Amino acid sequence: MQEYVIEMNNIRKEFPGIVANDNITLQVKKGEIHALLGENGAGKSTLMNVLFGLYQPEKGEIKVKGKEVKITDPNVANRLGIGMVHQHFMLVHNFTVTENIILGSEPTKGGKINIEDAAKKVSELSQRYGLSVDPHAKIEDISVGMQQRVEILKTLYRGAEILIFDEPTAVLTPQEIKELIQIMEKLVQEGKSIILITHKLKEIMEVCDRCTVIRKGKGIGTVNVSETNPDELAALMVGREVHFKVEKQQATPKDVVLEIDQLVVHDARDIPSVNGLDLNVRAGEILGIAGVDGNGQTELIEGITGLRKVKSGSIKINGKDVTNLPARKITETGLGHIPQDRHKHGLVLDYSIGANMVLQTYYQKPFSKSGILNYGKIYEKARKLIEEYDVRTPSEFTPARALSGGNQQKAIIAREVDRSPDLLIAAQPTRGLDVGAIEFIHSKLIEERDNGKAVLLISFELEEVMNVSDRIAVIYEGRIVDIVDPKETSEQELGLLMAGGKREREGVL
Amino acid sequence: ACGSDEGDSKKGDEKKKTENFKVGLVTDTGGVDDKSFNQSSWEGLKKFGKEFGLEEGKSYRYLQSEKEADYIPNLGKFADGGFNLTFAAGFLLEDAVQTAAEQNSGTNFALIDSLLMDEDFKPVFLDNVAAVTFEEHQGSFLVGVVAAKQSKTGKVGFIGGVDSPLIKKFENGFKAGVKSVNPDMEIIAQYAGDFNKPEKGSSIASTMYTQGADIIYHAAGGTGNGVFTEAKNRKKNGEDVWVIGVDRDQHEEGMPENVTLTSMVKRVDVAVYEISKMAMDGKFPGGKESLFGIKENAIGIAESQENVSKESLKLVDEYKEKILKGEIKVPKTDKEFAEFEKSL
Amino acid sequence: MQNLLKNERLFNILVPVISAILGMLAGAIIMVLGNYDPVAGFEALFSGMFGTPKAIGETIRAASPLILSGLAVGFAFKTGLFNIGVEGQLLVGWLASVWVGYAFELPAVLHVTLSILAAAVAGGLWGMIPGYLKAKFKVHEVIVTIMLNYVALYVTADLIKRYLYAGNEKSYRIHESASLSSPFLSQITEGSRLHWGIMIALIAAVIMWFILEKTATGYELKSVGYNQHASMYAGMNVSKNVILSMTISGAFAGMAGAMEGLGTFQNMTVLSSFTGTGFDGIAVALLGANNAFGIILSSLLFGGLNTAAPQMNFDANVPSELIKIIIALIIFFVASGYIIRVIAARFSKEGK
Amino acid sequence: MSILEILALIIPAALYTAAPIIFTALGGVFSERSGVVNIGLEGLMLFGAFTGVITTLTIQDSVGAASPWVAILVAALASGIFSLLHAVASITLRADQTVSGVAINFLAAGLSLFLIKKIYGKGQTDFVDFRINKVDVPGLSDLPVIGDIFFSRIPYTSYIAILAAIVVWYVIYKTPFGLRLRSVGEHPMAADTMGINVTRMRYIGVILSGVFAGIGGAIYALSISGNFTGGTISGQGFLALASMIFGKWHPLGAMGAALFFGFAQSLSITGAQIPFLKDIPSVFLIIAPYVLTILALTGFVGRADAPKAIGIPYVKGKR
Ligand SMILES: Nc1ncnc2c1ncn2[C@@H]1O[C@H](COP(=O)(O)OP(=O)(O)OP(=O)(O)O)[C@@H](O)[C@H]1O
Ligand SMILES: Nc1ncnc2c1ncn2[C@@H]1O[C@H](COP(=O)(O)OP(=O)(O)OP(=O)(O)O)[C@@H](O)[C@H]1O
Ligand SMILES: [Mg+2]
Ligand SMILES: [Mg+2]
Repeated sequence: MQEYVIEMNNIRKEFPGIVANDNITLQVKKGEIHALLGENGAGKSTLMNVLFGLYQPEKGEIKVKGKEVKITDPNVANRLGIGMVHQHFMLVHNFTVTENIILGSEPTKGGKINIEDAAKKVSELSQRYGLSVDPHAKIEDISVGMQQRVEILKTLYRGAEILIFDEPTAVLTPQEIKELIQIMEKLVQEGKSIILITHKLKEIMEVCDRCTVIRKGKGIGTVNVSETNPDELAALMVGREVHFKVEKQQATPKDVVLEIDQLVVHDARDIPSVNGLDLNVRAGEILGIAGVDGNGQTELIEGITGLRKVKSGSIKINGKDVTNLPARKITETGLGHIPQDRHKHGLVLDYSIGANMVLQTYYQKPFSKSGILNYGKIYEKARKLIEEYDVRTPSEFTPARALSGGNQQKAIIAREVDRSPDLLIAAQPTRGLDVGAIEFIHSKLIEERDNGKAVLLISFELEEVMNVSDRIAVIYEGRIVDIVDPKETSEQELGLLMAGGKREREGVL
Repeated sequence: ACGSDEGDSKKGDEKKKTENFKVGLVTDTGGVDDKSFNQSSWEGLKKFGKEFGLEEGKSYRYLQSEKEADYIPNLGKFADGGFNLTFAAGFLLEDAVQTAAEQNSGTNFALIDSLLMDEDFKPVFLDNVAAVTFEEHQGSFLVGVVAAKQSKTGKVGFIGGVDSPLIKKFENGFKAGVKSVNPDMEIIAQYAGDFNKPEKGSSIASTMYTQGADIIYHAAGGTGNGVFTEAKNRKKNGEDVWVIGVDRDQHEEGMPENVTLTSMVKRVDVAVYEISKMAMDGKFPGGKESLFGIKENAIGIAESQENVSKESLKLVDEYKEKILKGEIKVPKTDKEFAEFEKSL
Repeated sequence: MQNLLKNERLFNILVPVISAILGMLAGAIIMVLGNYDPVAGFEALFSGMFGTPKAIGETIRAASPLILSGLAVGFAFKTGLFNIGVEGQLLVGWLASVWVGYAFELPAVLHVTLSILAAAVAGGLWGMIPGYLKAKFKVHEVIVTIMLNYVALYVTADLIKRYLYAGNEKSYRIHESASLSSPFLSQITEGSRLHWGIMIALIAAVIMWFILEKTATGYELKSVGYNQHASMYAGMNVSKNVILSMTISGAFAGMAGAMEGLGTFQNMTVLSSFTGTGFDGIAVALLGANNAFGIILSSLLFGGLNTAAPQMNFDANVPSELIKIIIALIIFFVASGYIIRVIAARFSKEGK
Repeated sequence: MSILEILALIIPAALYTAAPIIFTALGGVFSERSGVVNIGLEGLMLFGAFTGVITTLTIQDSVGAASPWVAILVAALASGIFSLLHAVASITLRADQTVSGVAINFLAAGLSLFLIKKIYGKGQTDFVDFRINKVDVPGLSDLPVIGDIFFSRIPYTSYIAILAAIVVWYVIYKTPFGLRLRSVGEHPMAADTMGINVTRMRYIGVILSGVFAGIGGAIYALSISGNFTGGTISGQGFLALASMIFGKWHPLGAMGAALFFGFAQSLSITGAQIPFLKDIPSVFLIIAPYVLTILALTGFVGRADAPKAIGIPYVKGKR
């Protein structure tokens, strides 16, 4: 008789200098959705990579359906019916959906890949689980949500019975999250078991049966979700109490800092993505932009910050027209920008964390005098910011690459906020971070507001927008369709507006 | 002209002279098996060394240059090593010889294929340098005669390595020879711009053959290998085409299809041998130009003559006579050729 | 962490040194296998490298253009670009220096300076072309620089033929006032061709280090090399920096040409094949870890090996190609030496 | 000369000179598609030329006219083995791939001449007795117009090269092996999670590059130069590298680029004898292939996207 489909007993996995998993035990029942919860760097991904055969544990045993197994590589995991949807997608960007799915177990006919056959099979699978995808589309052309479906289909195609989802919702829009949850429920109904890693306690409460918590590489325990609440989970995870509701005073908005008038910005394919947008942000307020991904948020930010040419309309900061000025001119006018993609835009990963701290100011005094850098001053500044913003790093000389995502984000925030810009744009500032880090970042944004700065927050997480903003502008198809007061609006209503306003739609998370 | 044959020394003191005599050769980047003047120089040196019982590697030897910057140090190595005479193979070593000769005034050098030049490109002479040059235009004239005589299409080609005064001597001598026999002959000339691009040689040859030239004279070193390749390919396919080789008897290169009509030979070995002997006899021709031509048996047509017709050979002998007598002055430069052609 | 940094620095030095030694050892083994006398071979090799004052002088002389071409490669590398076009830039620099050295008559210091500048400008412009094409048209710099090498080879040859031809496949000589050669240096090294170019190479190395490590421009150049997107975000002009980097790299390469034109040869030959110095620069930069000081040391090593090759051939009859093999093996060892570094880094991490 | 006559000169010459470049560029495609930069094509090609010639010289007395063909196979094998050095260094030892490629070039140049001197006691080999000849393709060469242009005086190796490009295209784009090879070059970790042995695929990619470059080098030596010297391979490998990039890492693109090079080069040679091109200074014709390539890249070919993971050693579990 088998109670557990998966048993990982006393797993220990070390990396040079760090014990990522220290005697962790995880037991998953058949047909359940089992949450794995822990701070950034707690060791969740590592544990799952061990289960999937990417890493070999130093100690411990793994049992699948009661039988002890050695999972030496992903092929073995596949054969045992274990599939994994990775935190960072494992998709080849210039392959088609089908090619990505069949990779490694391609059906052939006379030595040639039988792509039609494979595509048909993919279609069937996707219909069966409600994962609609175009089998012939290229990965680089489809949305993130769609890409995730491909990841799921990859595991199903190989007949996975146990599915691991590593932070699947961090990159999804509310709609997509909802759909994903439906998919997961369907999978469980089909008799599959799911391990779900997420930082969003709400999701755990909504879909999971049980939850295993790990902290700093150690197993803390497993709880029945029905017998717990978010506060308890958070406390278990962090080891202290966590405040969810952001403490903040009533805003006292002053002069208009950012003034956008009839803005039109085209996207990479030269299609108007921001299309006649008007918006004002005042000093001393946080304006949140809510919207489904792909409604022009990226282009709006790039337009304001000078990273993309504006087709028409105007942008003023503190009354000064900055439309189509070079990025540096705009920054100097008083703009701070926490970019959406911290690895792509936010940091030079091969520079030390110290050098990254002056990415916007290296050419100014006192860091640079007649073109000569003063590294003494630069590292002095860096040390101060590291200290002040609690950036966990071995030293200011450590390459930014070596820091965890949360600490990288803190460094960016330190750099941008420290310049004391009149306008701070924060795009998805907490994506993929744990609750502790989120708490810190939110409090920083509010502090800036209280210092009389204008803050523009763009986030796909409704909860974040609702919690932090003083006003919420809803963006839809490149325009601001409504501006609402978070205190007088429900997530339900907001979701409706985000989906195009009038049309009847069920509320979102 | 110099380079006489009077070096027949008496057996008696030969032993003494040879005991301490050391002679070296610095090649250019080609090395002593380049099937060209480096090889020929080394053959001359070997002949000399063997004949007088010198020890190879000690009393006579060569040093190959890997790059331009090696020339001076290499010449210096021989001077430092107590060599009495060092040959420098090729005009590329001119500057180097000048410098080395100035630095080592106690030893002798011989520069092949060029005079020493000053800044304004006027010849200069140093007492410890012999300048060894050849009358390639004369030999080229002779193979031109053969080409004119044996061409069936009335069209012949010339392929040069790089467009330089030296190679121009080959071109103009050849053209003069052809035109002397038959002023109506058409001659196509092209330079490959490189001595080491066989594929270019092959393409140029292909173009010339296709245009109706049936004999091509090449003075293009390794690029010439491509000319042979092309000719062999064509001959295999039944076309009646020929190549005239250069510097050495290139009969071998034309095999097995046998496409070498004849070759213009330039006996650098003869010159090296002669100069070495003169130096050993204390008659080193320093401070002047030693010119080697038909008269010195250092220029001529190859010994393999199976493909050359009797009539051609006869004609060649006639012209040789005329050149020796000074009745024909073979042109070296484009200007001289233009005048020569007018005089025909 | 302090320890780690120290170890890192130690390894940066240790790996090339160990590699050089291993390379020599391998060379000895090959000599034995090839039936040559390794003792005689190495005796000749070392004496050819630094056995006599003259050998030392020649080694330093050969190192001068290598330093500059190594700097050119290293500078581009550090800013995320691969300049295979050093050879071509060197050729145009060589020609420009000779041209100015021949065509003008000026007081010595001025003339030398101007001739070197001409080389730097010519090489810089030649390097700017691939930089511009990369910045504006996103054309891969590797392929453009390969193509431009050939263009430089044929065009410089043609220009010499057309405007500077002194006969015997070479250009006119430069005036004494433009020459870097030095009777004094030659004398103290007992007749080597050592010239003042080494000073210029050393100054250039300092300049490279200074630009990259000490200036805001260097910060930008490296940043663009590492991450164009972040650089754009930080308000840097990515196109300008790519062009600038290739231009500076080309200028170093051009000065390498001046070493030959004003120093070693005092003229330029009509070349029909590459000098190889530009490609050697890649090896030099790699062995020197793209670091200005490292490049100087590796240039001395490679310069020495190259000048000593004929000596080894002369004294011990070992084919001089052995030097190429040794250099190749050293590069392999350096490259693979990173694994040693990784292992050691792990050890020290555990220890902390 | 009429246009047709000119074409009958240029096209066969282009096909003739392109064959070695095509093979070598195809080798480059294999290696770089698997994610390993291969600057070492020049050296691999050189090694192929070297083994091709010495094999022919060794066996020609007993094997006869077939010896160059046998030699090409031997060269393929030898260069394939030689390329293992690059594979071990850059895949297993995680060496910088560019560095390792440069080392390959140095090593091939030094080793081959060293061995030639050791074996033959001189710096270059004799000419081979049996070459790969230019032929008139039976039947086809008699066709009107195209017979002279496409089927006359061209060695079979040129047709084999074109055929090889098509086969390679099929293998890379239509077979499981190709899909896996490309996936390893684009996103090795994704491939790893799908159970593909990244290291093995990359070894295969690099070894195939050695095999193809070896064939290319041997074809060059046995159809064009006829012997082996220090200067036999001087830049052809880099031209192949350029062809591969020009052809956007696509087998057919690489083939097209190599043919383009061949075409431009033979145009520059033939141009000196074409009436209206005759008056152009020869240097312009000589640099034409290179300048045209740059212009082509700038103008209409557009940006080339290298395989994403190229140049990055794959380390399990590293992000
Ligand atoms: N490949 C690796 N090499 C070295 N150390 C690693 C590696 N991967 C993870 N670690 C270490 O293991 C610890 C656990 O990392 P892991 O990725 O499992 O965290 P996580 O719980 O998934 O965090 P997150 O919520 O941010 O995804 C980290 O602190 C990190 O230091
Ligand atoms: N390959 C690796 N080698 C060494 N350390 C690593 C490696 N990969 C990750 N780490 C370490 O793991 C820790 C956490 O990494 P991880 O990427 O999981 O952070 P994160 O907070 O989850 O970031 P993200 O939000 O981007 O997922 C960091 O301290 C990082 O230094
Ligand atoms: Mg993470
Ligand atoms: Mg994780």
